[in-house]
Amino acid sequence: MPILEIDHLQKSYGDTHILHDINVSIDEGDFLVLVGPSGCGKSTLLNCIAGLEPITGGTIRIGGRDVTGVSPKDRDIAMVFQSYALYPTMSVARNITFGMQVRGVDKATQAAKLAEVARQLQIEPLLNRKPGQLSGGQRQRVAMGRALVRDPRLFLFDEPLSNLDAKLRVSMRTEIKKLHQDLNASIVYVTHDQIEAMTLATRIVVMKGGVIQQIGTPAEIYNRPANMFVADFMGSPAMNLIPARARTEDGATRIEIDRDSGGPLVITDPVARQLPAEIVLGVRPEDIHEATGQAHLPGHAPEAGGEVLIDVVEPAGADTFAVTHLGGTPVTARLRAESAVRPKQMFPLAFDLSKVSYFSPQDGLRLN
Amino acid sequence: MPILEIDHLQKSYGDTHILHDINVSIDEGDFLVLVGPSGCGKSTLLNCIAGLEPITGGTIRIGGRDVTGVSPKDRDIAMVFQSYALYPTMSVARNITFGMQVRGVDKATQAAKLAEVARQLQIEPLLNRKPGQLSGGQRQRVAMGRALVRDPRLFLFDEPLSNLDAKLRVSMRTEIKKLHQDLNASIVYVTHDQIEAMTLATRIVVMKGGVIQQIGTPAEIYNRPANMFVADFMGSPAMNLIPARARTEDGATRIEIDRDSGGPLVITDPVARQLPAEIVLGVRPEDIHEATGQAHLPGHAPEAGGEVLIDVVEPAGADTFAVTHLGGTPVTARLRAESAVRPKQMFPLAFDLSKVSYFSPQDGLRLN
Amino acid sequence: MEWLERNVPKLVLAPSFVAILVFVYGFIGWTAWVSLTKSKLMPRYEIDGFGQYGRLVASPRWDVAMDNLFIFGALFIVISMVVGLMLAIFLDQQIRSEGVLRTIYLYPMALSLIVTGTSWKWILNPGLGIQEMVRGWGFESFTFDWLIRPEMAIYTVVIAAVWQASGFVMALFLAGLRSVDTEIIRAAQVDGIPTHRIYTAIIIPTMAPIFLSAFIVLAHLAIKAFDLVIALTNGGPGYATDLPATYMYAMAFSRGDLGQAAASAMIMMMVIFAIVVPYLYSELRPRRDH
Amino acid sequence: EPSAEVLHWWTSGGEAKSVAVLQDQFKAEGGTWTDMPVAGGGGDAAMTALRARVLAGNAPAAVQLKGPAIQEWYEETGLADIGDVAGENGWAEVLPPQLAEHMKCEDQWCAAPVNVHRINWIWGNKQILDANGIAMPTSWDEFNAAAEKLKAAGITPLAHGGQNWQDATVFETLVLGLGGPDFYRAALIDLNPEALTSDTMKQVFDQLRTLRGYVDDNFSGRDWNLATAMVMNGEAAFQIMGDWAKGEFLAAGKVPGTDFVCWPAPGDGYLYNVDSFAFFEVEGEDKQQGQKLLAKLIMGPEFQKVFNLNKGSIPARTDVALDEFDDCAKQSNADMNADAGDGSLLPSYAHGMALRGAQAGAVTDVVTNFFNSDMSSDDAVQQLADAVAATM
Amino acid sequence: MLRWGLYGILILFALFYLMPLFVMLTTSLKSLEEIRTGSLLALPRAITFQPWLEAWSSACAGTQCEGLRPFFWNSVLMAVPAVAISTVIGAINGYVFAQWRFRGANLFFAAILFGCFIPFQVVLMPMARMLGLMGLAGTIPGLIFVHVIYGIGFTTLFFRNYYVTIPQELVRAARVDGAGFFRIFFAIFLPLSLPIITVSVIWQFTQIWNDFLFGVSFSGAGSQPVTVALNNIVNSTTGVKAYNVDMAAAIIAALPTLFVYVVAGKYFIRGLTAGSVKG
Ligand SMILES: Nc1ncnc2c1ncn2[C@@H]1O[C@H](COP(=O)(O)OP(=O)(O)OP(=O)(O)O)[C@@H](O)[C@H]1O
Ligand SMILES: Nc1ncnc2c1ncn2[C@@H]1O[C@H](COP(=O)(O)OP(=O)(O)OP(=O)(O)O)[C@@H](O)[C@H]1O
Ligand SMILES: [Mg+2]
Ligand SMILES: [Mg+2]
Repeated sequence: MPILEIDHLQKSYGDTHILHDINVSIDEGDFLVLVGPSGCGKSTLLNCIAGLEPITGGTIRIGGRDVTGVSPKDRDIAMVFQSYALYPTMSVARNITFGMQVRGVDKATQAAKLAEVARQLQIEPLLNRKPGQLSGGQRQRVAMGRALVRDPRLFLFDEPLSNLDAKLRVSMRTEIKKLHQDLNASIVYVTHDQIEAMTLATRIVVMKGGVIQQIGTPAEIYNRPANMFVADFMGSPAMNLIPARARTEDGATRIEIDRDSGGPLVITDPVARQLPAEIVLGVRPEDIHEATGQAHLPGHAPEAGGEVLIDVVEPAGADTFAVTHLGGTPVTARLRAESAVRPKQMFPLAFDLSKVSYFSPQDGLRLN
Repeated sequence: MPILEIDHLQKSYGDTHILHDINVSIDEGDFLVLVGPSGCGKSTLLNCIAGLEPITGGTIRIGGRDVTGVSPKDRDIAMVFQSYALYPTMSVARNITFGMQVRGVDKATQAAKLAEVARQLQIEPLLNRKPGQLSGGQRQRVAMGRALVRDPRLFLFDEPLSNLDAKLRVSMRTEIKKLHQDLNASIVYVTHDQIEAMTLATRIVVMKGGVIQQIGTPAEIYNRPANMFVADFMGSPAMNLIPARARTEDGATRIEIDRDSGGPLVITDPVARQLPAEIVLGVRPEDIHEATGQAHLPGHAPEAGGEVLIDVVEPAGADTFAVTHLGGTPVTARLRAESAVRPKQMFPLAFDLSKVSYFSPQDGLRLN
Repeated sequence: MEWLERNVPKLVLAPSFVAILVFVYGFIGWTAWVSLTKSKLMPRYEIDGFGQYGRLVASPRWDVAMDNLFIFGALFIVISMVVGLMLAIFLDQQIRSEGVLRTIYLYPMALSLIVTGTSWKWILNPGLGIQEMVRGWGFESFTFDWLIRPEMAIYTVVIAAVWQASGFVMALFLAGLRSVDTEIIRAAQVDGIPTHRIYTAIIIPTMAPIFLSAFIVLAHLAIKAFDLVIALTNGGPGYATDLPATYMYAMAFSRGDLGQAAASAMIMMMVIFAIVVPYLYSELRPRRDH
Repeated sequence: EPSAEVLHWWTSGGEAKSVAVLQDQFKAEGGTWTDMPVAGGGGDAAMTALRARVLAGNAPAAVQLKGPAIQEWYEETGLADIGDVAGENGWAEVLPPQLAEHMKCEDQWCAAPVNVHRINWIWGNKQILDANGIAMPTSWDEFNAAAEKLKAAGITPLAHGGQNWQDATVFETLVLGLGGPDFYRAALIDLNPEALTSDTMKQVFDQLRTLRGYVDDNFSGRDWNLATAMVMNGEAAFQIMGDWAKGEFLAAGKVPGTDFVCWPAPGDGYLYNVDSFAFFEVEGEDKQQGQKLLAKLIMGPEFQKVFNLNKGSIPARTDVALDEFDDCAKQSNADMNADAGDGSLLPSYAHGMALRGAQAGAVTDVVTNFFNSDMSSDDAVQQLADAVAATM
Repeated sequence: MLRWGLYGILILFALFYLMPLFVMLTTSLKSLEEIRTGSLLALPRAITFQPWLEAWSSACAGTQCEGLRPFFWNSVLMAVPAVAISTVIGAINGYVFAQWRFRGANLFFAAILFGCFIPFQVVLMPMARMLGLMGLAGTIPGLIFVHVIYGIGFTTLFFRNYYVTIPQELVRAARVDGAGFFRIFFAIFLPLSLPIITVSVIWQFTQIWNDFLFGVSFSGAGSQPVTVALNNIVNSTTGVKAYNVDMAAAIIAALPTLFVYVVAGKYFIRGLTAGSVKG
């Protein structure tokens, strides 16, 4: 049974329509990530689910029950906020138990739950501190603790990691993932960081301007983006979107890309596709390799590419990024750290055509 | 000739010593990145270079000239700040020309420079807006523009990207890199994001608590960290630092690592090394592979590893991270996206021993 | 030139520094000096010891003034805070005509009691004001005659003072309420905390710095309360509503007893010092701005 | 060209008109008059301003000052000598010697008197007194008896305003009325501790307590003119107040003898309050000229007449014809001349004629506290003696 | 239901706050006769504006019977420059304390703040002497001087607390750009200061306009501010009191401050939120 069903949800502030016809449904144990650029309505949607904002149209069902008009505390949810929203004057322990206390849970149960959650999150030594004396990561844990003691049917997270520094973000991400696996909890999670979305989600909802762009598993979203917005948004560095010309010839598809020097780059997709003349070729940086003149891995399509002029080289530890200029835009390739690529020099690159996407330049929709 | 030389620099606020005996020197065209955790004194060092903070001891030379006591405006520097520090009541154009106006540059030159920089940074349409009407990325460009019009000998950047979201950060990073290559400018750049440091720098200074930990090229720092702090700090996910026991046997080094199940994992480094009995083994996630029973790449050391229990699996687009538990700490491996690794199952992992670091658990210094 | 550039901030502050040194601390010093003399109508400068303080301590009127300061101060501060906080919380509930009400609550701060004193005197006067009016409605036994009862008169001063200052306190608290992170309130709502508990357990405790600011402003008004007493009771009945400020003024200007006035001023200043210095300390204690 | 800046607190209609007369005369003589009125607190605010002006070295030429304060200021800062004017105009001959003493600082003339107020008056509502068959009392016992009678008839016997100077006015009237002139002098001029703690003083406080019983509940903070209005409107029968109260009656069109009666308070003696202008030392010929001109005009018979007609008091000069004055004024004048001879013409302490400010204040504190609490008379005399001792 | 109660309480308090103003207003519109005979709290039976005219232009304060008008202008001449000067000084001081800290700055700031709390009665006499020495006694510039001196504390506090919320990087950027102390202040900080200038101006204007003590002590003939004139009209000790004129005069004297509060009250709270309150 789906734990959360959202049907034709609408939300406006006065005349401003923030959310348009949202339909989402998730099953028990799912980890749904809402992702999208700032201001696209992610928080608003989450707040609607929590009951913190009244909805303008449609229905929300949690565990099969229509919760329209039900107050947040009766929706059997718990929520973790971006700023953690810890009660600043209460100790960590009270922050966690305060809700129980108000609900009249008896002392012994409170203490037991607190102890359990504190152990789980490894915050035992912090219980007597005030939030002001905690680091960002510790605050984050306490906020999670406050949510965990509720044992809710549904967890809601609103960008819980965005206030942490890069390092901490990675390790907290792992912890949340672990928690999800351990508790088998149902989670709706908001972020604008697509890496977070990819690593955490079992299902991803990509939003833009209050409209859902694509719903799917991380792999679906990453490998088969529904449109150019999703393609560009998911993945870092972003998918290269290269304007190109296509024509079908000899049962294969020929793709022509403008190049700064030495005439257009022509590559051949062995599959005959129904493509318009003008297309946008989407290819992820890791699907552009140093050309070796042979198939990169057995069973894959043959290499297709050529020599290009490298603008910038950015070594980044495990990888090296090389930026060139094709079809009028910068194109990034993710190469091995050992690669001999140098800036301002020609270098042979090849596209893994089994993984490219084709988009229509008019409406941005996927063509293959 | 070095463009910037810092000799025995000291800086205290009253009795608090912030910087201890800093010695750095960079050549014209270098891109020096100061990296380190929050509060380690990076901004303070940068401010000392800029002349915004008086120094307590030592000397700073810019372009060979001792600048002690010289006011910031006469040091021939330009600076970009973390919060961009745009003048909120002035238009973008005035923000950029304000400094020239103060220095009494004539109107025509001002206009010419403004136009040039605006074109370079693609901010022509924004020139009449106020900073409040700009997005983060646009502000960042304006701040850069303000620095560029100065044509200084030395650019100083204080975490110029830390206020941007992940996506924008990546693309701005590339732009800065490109700018550096195009202008052949000398840059001192502060960040606490090690990826930024790795991708941008020609030289990196890793600081901690006001003391320099290591100076070197990105590759040196990444591959041969001088101590555990540097090892842990640089790279994301961080280098795994696994407590282990070492002994030399048969002209090779045997490393024993505790494992949760099935007794210790024993691996063999074919080189006989002078190691103490207790060591910390440092290995980067990308140097842990799925074991195939054969050397991973020709010319590399043989694989060494075994079966381990996987705790968490995080697919992340191009890669999949698998987390296990060894020597009492979580250990992350960076596997291919196609990997068949599953949580809660045993999985064979192997270390690339040609790339590991050994550290002393006492003082954290590198042993090999 | 370099030197000038580096020291501009200090030079800019110098006039203020000199002014404060002379016109505040110099004058406090002068007062301290005069309090040790037998100055009468005009200041004299021959030191005479602590006689003035002895007289002050022995004076029953000063006793009354100090007692009144503590009664008045405590009640005024507590009631103003309670009323101000209550109004701020009520106004924070998306009230329709908030702007108008806020202005009404705030305007007394704009008026001095020189202006409104007479009006208050009438309102509180049993023969003219509220008592008379309520009796006029038929409640013959209604009594509200605090103004003329020596043991109650100080409370009428409290009423007028609360009238004047509570709106300002309301403004402070309203500003504070508005700056509380809305996510905290939402978190509490999800946590199932009822609205009144959200206020009592979460929001109000986070406003501690505002309580401190309000306390200081009110304490400062209480200690300086002068117009208020002069306009409302002129210290009466008898000297039942004397405060240190009015005592000091009477001594200095109607009695021609400057030494005595200076001594009382020094005591007042010590009370202020005891209240303000901890505040200044907490305000200026080094802390990390983020 | 003579000029003078005049600091005073005569701002109400009648007073202001009176001062305006002086101003007109001054201008007619070619002088420039700068008016500096500061009302409030019975002159407290004006004294505050005066002190500030003196400290600033910028004293006004003429200041409304009276009683020992003149000599106090003289001791502190010195005052201008206007002996020339006094000599030329023969002040010594036309002023009662006792009043003249107040105008002198170490034998030199330094102030000019404007008027004489009598303090110890009782004012009564004629209709009420007649209706209840009460004659003006000649002793305090009679007064008490009359008051009881009025009280029984549902009339407030005594109209009073609870301000400390009004309390003090009643008090000093009682001291004189019950103790007689010698006692008054011992107690409130010489501040003799024995007199202050004597049984007579206790009697005074007892009577004060009795009077307190004749006052309505609502008296606190009431202005004196509102109390006068109570008598006028028949809400109360008596008021003990100086003769400025007459101005209120007259302004309301009441006629002495038919609508209201003025009666010296029971007992012997005459308490006076003399308003005067003191002259501070000023720089500049024009200002000194102005001072002299002002002094001359203030003591001029014409001004003395007009001013006092307006204000309800009597001229300080004895040679002003009183034809245009009312009966109360005439009686006041007669009594003054009579009492001047036998030593029962006495300065009012309540109005700052008898004591220095600090001492007068100390006495008033005790009196007003007594009046507004239920302190016993024994405690009161003790406190009185202590308070006075503290200011010595 | 609950909401009605809420509104009920709020309105009740509004009535409490309005009561004195109501009494003043109704009284000022009544004839003396009606005041004497009717209830104080009753509405006027026949409205008359005579008292207002009288208070403005013909009520007597001393021998001068020109109403409040001349004194009103004295107050304007005093309050406007005093508010302006003390705000400017406060702004510069606050700018230094917030952005150009130096050793001992905090101590000095504390010393200035403590000056806010000194009772003004204490300073009357020595101040009089100082004004005399400076030749400012009894003049409007003298009054301006006094108000500026004792206003510095509060204005400095306001501006300092506001400017500390502005990142120091702004000053640094401008210094690298070559701008000096004053240039940075005028080109960058001043244009940002509107909210706090509003707070400072409202506060100072109210304090200075309503001040009586300094006005009565340090003014001379011809420089007395409106509060002193009001006091002269209202506080005469003898004669018949024209309560309606008193009340009209009181309201007239209070109009500028009332006006400022009603018009700028919104910005006052906003400015308080912006800076002078720490949350
Ligand atoms: N109370 C409100 N009244 C009117 N518009 C609002 C209100 N709250 C939010 N909005 C608007 O709704 C849109 C969506 O806001 P929301 O906070 O949901 O975005 P978001 O996706 O969470 O962005 P972010 O990543 O920045 O948190 C924004 O354009 C915002 O301006
Ligand atoms: N004015 C000051 N007085 C005293 N200590 C200061 C002052 N400014 C900074 N510090 C201290 O100096 C240390 C270094 O500060 P700095 O700002 O240089 O750190 P940072 O490395 O730039 O950190 P971040 O990454 O957070 O910007 C910190 O511990 C800080 O508390
Ligand atoms: Mg959001
Ligand atoms: Mg920094």
